[in-house]
Amino acid sequence: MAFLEIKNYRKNFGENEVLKGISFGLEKGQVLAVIGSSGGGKTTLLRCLNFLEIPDAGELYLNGEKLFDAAELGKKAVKDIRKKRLHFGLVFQSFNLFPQYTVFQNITLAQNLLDKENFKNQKKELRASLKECGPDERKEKKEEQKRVLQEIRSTQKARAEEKANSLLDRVGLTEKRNAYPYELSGGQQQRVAIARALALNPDILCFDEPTSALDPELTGEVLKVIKGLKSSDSTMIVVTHEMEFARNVADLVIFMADGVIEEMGTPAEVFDFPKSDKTRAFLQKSLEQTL
Amino acid sequence: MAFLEIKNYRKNFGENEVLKGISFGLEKGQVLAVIGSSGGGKTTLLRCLNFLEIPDAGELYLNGEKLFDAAELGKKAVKDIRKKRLHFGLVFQSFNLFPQYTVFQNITLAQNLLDKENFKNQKKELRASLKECGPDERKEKKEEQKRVLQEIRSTQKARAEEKANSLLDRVGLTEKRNAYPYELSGGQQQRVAIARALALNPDILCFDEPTSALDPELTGEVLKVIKGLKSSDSTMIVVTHEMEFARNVADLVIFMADGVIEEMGTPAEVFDFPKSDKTRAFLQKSLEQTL
Amino acid sequence: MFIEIIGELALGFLTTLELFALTLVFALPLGLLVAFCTMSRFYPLRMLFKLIVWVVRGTPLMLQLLIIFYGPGLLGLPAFSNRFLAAVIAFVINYACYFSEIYRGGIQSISKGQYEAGQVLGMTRSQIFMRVVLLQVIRRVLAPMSNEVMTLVKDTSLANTISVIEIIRVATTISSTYAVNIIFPILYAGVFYLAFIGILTLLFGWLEKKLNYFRV
Amino acid sequence: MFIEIIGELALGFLTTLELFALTLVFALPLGLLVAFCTMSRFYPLRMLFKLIVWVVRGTPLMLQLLIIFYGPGLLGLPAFSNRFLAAVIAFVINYACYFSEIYRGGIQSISKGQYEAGQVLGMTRSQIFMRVVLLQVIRRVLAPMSNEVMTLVKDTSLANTISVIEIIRVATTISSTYAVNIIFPILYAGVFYLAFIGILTLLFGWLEKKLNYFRV
Amino acid sequence: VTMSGCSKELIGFDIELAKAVADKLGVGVSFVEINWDTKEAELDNRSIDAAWNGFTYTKARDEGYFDEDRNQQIGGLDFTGMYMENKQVAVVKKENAEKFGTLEGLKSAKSMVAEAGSAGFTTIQDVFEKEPVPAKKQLDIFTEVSSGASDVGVIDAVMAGYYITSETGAYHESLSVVEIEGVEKEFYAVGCREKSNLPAVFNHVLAGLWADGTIRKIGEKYGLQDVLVNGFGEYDENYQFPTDGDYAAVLKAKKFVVGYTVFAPMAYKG
Ligand SMILES: Nc1ncnc2c1ncn2[C@@H]1O[C@H](COP(=O)(O)OP(=O)(O)OP(=O)(O)O)[C@@H](O)[C@H]1O
Ligand SMILES: Nc1ncnc2c1ncn2[C@@H]1O[C@H](COP(=O)(O)OP(=O)(O)OP(=O)(O)O)[C@@H](O)[C@H]1O
Ligand SMILES: [Mg+2]
Ligand SMILES: [Mg+2]
Repeated sequence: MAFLEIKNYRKNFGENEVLKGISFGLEKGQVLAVIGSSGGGKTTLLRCLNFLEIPDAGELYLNGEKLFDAAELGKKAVKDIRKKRLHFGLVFQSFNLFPQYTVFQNITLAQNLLDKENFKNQKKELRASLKECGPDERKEKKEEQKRVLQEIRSTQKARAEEKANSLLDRVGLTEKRNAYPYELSGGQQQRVAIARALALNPDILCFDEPTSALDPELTGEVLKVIKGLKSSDSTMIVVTHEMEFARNVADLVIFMADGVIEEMGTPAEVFDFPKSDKTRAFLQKSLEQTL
Repeated sequence: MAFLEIKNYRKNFGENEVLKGISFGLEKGQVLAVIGSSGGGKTTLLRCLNFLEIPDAGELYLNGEKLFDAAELGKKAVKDIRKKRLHFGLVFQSFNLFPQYTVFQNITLAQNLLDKENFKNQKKELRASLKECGPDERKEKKEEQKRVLQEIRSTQKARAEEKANSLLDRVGLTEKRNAYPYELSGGQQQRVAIARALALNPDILCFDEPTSALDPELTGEVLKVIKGLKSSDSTMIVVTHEMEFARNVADLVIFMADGVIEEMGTPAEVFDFPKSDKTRAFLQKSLEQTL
Repeated sequence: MFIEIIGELALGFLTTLELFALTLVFALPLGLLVAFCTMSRFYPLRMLFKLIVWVVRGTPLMLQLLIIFYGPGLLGLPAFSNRFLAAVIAFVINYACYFSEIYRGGIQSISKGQYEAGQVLGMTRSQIFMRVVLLQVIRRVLAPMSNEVMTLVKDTSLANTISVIEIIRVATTISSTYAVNIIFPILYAGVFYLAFIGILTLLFGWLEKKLNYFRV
Repeated sequence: MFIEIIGELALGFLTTLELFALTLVFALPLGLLVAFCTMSRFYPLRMLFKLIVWVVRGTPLMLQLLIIFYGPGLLGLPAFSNRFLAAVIAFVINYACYFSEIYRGGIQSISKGQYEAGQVLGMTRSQIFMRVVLLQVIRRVLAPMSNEVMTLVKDTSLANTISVIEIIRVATTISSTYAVNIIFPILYAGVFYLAFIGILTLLFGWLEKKLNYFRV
Repeated sequence: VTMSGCSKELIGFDIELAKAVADKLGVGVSFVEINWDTKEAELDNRSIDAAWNGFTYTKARDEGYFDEDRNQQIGGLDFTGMYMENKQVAVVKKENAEKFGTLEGLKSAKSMVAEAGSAGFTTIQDVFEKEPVPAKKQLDIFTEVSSGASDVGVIDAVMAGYYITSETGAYHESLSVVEIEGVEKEFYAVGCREKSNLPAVFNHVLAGLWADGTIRKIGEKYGLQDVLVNGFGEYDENYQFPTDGDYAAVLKAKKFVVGYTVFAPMAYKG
């Protein structure tokens, strides 16, 4: 079984069947490019992976663990969703940065909230352990705990800061650390969005047409960053209209049309020897547009 | 003396001297392309020609007639301005169509208002002539005048309509006759703006970067229309960043920088054998951007 | 009895409606005039009208009613003999100031390009305003104007401060003449207001739809 | 005499300010709650609150004051012993409804993408609201909120309908008690309002500048 | 004690009389300034226990009216015995005293104002057959007349006596009082809720205060000794205080609440 295994994903919006049984597997460190014409269900697939939409049917295995099974979908499945989401990162077409936070704050916000949650739990546990001690012992132990907790918190903070700095470096925005999103170009904003998604160490990072809201000039810098991620062994799923990019970077290409996988294979297979007519027509058309 | 002769135009905005003595001549039927880097005063020059700004110094001769002389600028000069403006048409960078009118109404509105004004004057004259007649004669004459006036009005209307239709045909928008501006693409809107400016038969038609607000795909159709105008012997002044276009269409090219004409000549002279360093640097830079 | 009370309230509401209608009829154009004054290029005029608008918008209408009705008489000038007239004047001044701010916002939101396009086409200033700008302004101010008009409906009740017999005053008077509790006539009065507000909402909705044929 | 009058007016204005402050303190959060109810996915709740907001916004505050103060007693419920309290309640309900519409506009103007970005980053609903959305909403509602707050300052004068002795009531009583300078207490009252409105204008200007560090 | 924003103390005949009654009953009293035209609602609402402010007794106010639709009695209040004589007088600007000096003159007035729902209001309707301008408070009538908003105001003689006739009155210089021919005498009493037992209790105490001269003493203080009347009957030493109803509520609250408007010399700040 592959690192990520999707089995028979289905999703309807009312009458409209948008995903009609999608199955594929992706190995760790691989890059999957999803191409396809408008309305084919690419965005919906990514949203289902990130549980922004809940599939109507299908199963999802990650690293051998069953993460989602529509058949079992009860209260519990929905409850754990927040944790499960953390396995995936998503970079939106329209960036969706938080405008009131600086670049640095955008990157650290989520980690910070998680850290605080952990810290609170640890504190609670430690405090609970106090109950078993006698009154003399307790005071002493409390002092000690205080020291321990302070240390935990400062370690957390240092680690988050370090992480953020290294990410900023990676996307080439160290200088924009304290800028607000509105002060950045579209390409810079998208790079911050990538760093923000990476900050939680997702197992799989998803991109939904990360350059389609950008001027051609700014597209290059974002694609460069994504290429860089590949060389550092990130597992990625990229929905894109940039055929050149898909061909050069992807290990696996999926062509989606009308909610089904019309064609799947290596870039060479899909781009150079497409089996289905639909794929051929789509590739032809996108070639014409570029010229 | 050329058809249009500008002599020593100067314009200050407060401390900022934007036009520092601009002089040139343009023959009837010729196309003048104005190029130059941002802030060089190109827009200001066009606005001065259309009397949206009043130059601080300088003279303007059109067809041998002195239309404007800053030295004589008194109450009277300003008063006639509305009539003088009609010698020039201006197509704006941002189209500035009237959103509440259809394409047809946009094109005919100004002519319509002028027609009504003329009609009123004619009516007044005719009515005045009645005073000299006796009471018997008067009734008869009034009837006759009524018929005449009706005829005048309907001729006016027919002529305006015909004119508008031929213009619509010329810019290729006959089908969009009854559409509202918001229903049109940018390129279509710009073509309506051109038709609107042409409707008043200006002696000289000015364009201020007519394609800079358009997607590259839509740019072509607007440039094609302008080319078409050249072949019908319109006299035009086009401020543009499209060097290819300037080279192919213009009879005369002016390169403006910092409020002065840095270089003037045929396209071949300016583009292939620029004399000034500034021109060379500018052309070099714009060549790089295109690639 | 019920019928009687409703009848009296309806009569009171007629006054309310009259006040409403007269205020609109005069304040709508006057507001435009005030807007022009506050945008005038002539500094003293602009400042004067900005001050007036600020003072009128910064004090309660109730106070303005008292000042306008009792003020002249108390200062030895000829007094108002007609309190309804005084109410109309106070409302018109007050609402003209509010409307002027709305107009100003609408006019200033029209791009300079629209004026210039008109100028280049040889139109006169008044042609540009009437033929090009006005409808766009109307379109833009419709939403805030509709809010303000709804507020006016309810503000008319303030006229009873200077004893204009509008519907709420009728309701209170009914209660004191018959020594009955004030609450029922008041509740009925509320129904009158709601019905009228409902009609106005429909009307503005229709108008908005009418003007939606173009986009600014 | 002058000092005395100003003193009495100042005392009356204290009541005005109290009413103003209490209304804000309660109506600001309550308005948010009402906004959530009018946006609830639960149809009956949503409809109920939309109706309430419509009725409250469609009737004069004066009427609501009368109903809230005199209503319960008449219906056999324990009556209000404190008319100031009744005024506060009426104002809070009225303004919560007005505020709710402003909040609703602000919340609905925040793009879905902001929520989804939060979800994808593993935030809880409340974290998303508090850490991501709230400040953006505040930023967006600041201008309409400031208008509404200015209106509240002036609306406080309506409390004298149920005999809360606020500044205008004091002013009219003074002017009819003393025959001299009869109009002046009312004019002075206007100055109090203007001064307060001026302070609030500065305050909101400062707040707006503070929040201008980011763009939405 | 009062809701008033004024720094000065609340005084007046009615105020002191109410305080004296409270003392005798061994309870407190608080005063609330109300809009006179909402006094019925205030009573119904229990936000006041007594409308005690030169309240003119009329049969209609006592009994209410008979609603034929519902076949029942509507409205109406219960009153204590009457304690003071009054009549309605007209007030006009001093310079108009000649013009409006007679009944005919008064009838020629363009507009007449009286407090909404007051005795003066009915007087204008009955005697002059005119539709009066309804003022919110009796005191507002001075503003109405001196500003010229109304030609003639109709108010209580008692009040006119304080503000106009008296040489220290605030309107002594600017306004004049004109007697209205044919207007009948009327009397003040304290108004309470319908079916309240407070009037009986008040009557008992007031009879005692009449007997021991307290009422006279208070009256003299405000120059009202000549218009006092005893409508309370003889003091009953064996009076049995009720143990239920409003009186029980008053005992429980240890106070009763009096509604007034500013109306010198009955209730004002001095
Ligand atoms: N929330 C929704 N409710 C209803 N229909 C939806 C929803 N989201 C998507 N759809 C529909 O599902 C279909 C697939 O949409 P999707 O956005 O996944 O396509 P896509 O392949 O991403 O297209 P594009 O290249 O234009 O982004 C479309 O027909 C769309 O209208
Ligand atoms: N109304 C005005 N008031 C003050 N300064 C102005 C005004 N209009 C233009 N300027 C200034 O005049 C200079 C020339 O402006 P202009 O718009 O004519 O340049 P341009 O050559 O058209 O540039 P671009 O290529 O950017 O359109 C600029 O420095 C500009 O800031
Ligand atoms: Mg998509
Ligand atoms: Mg320019």
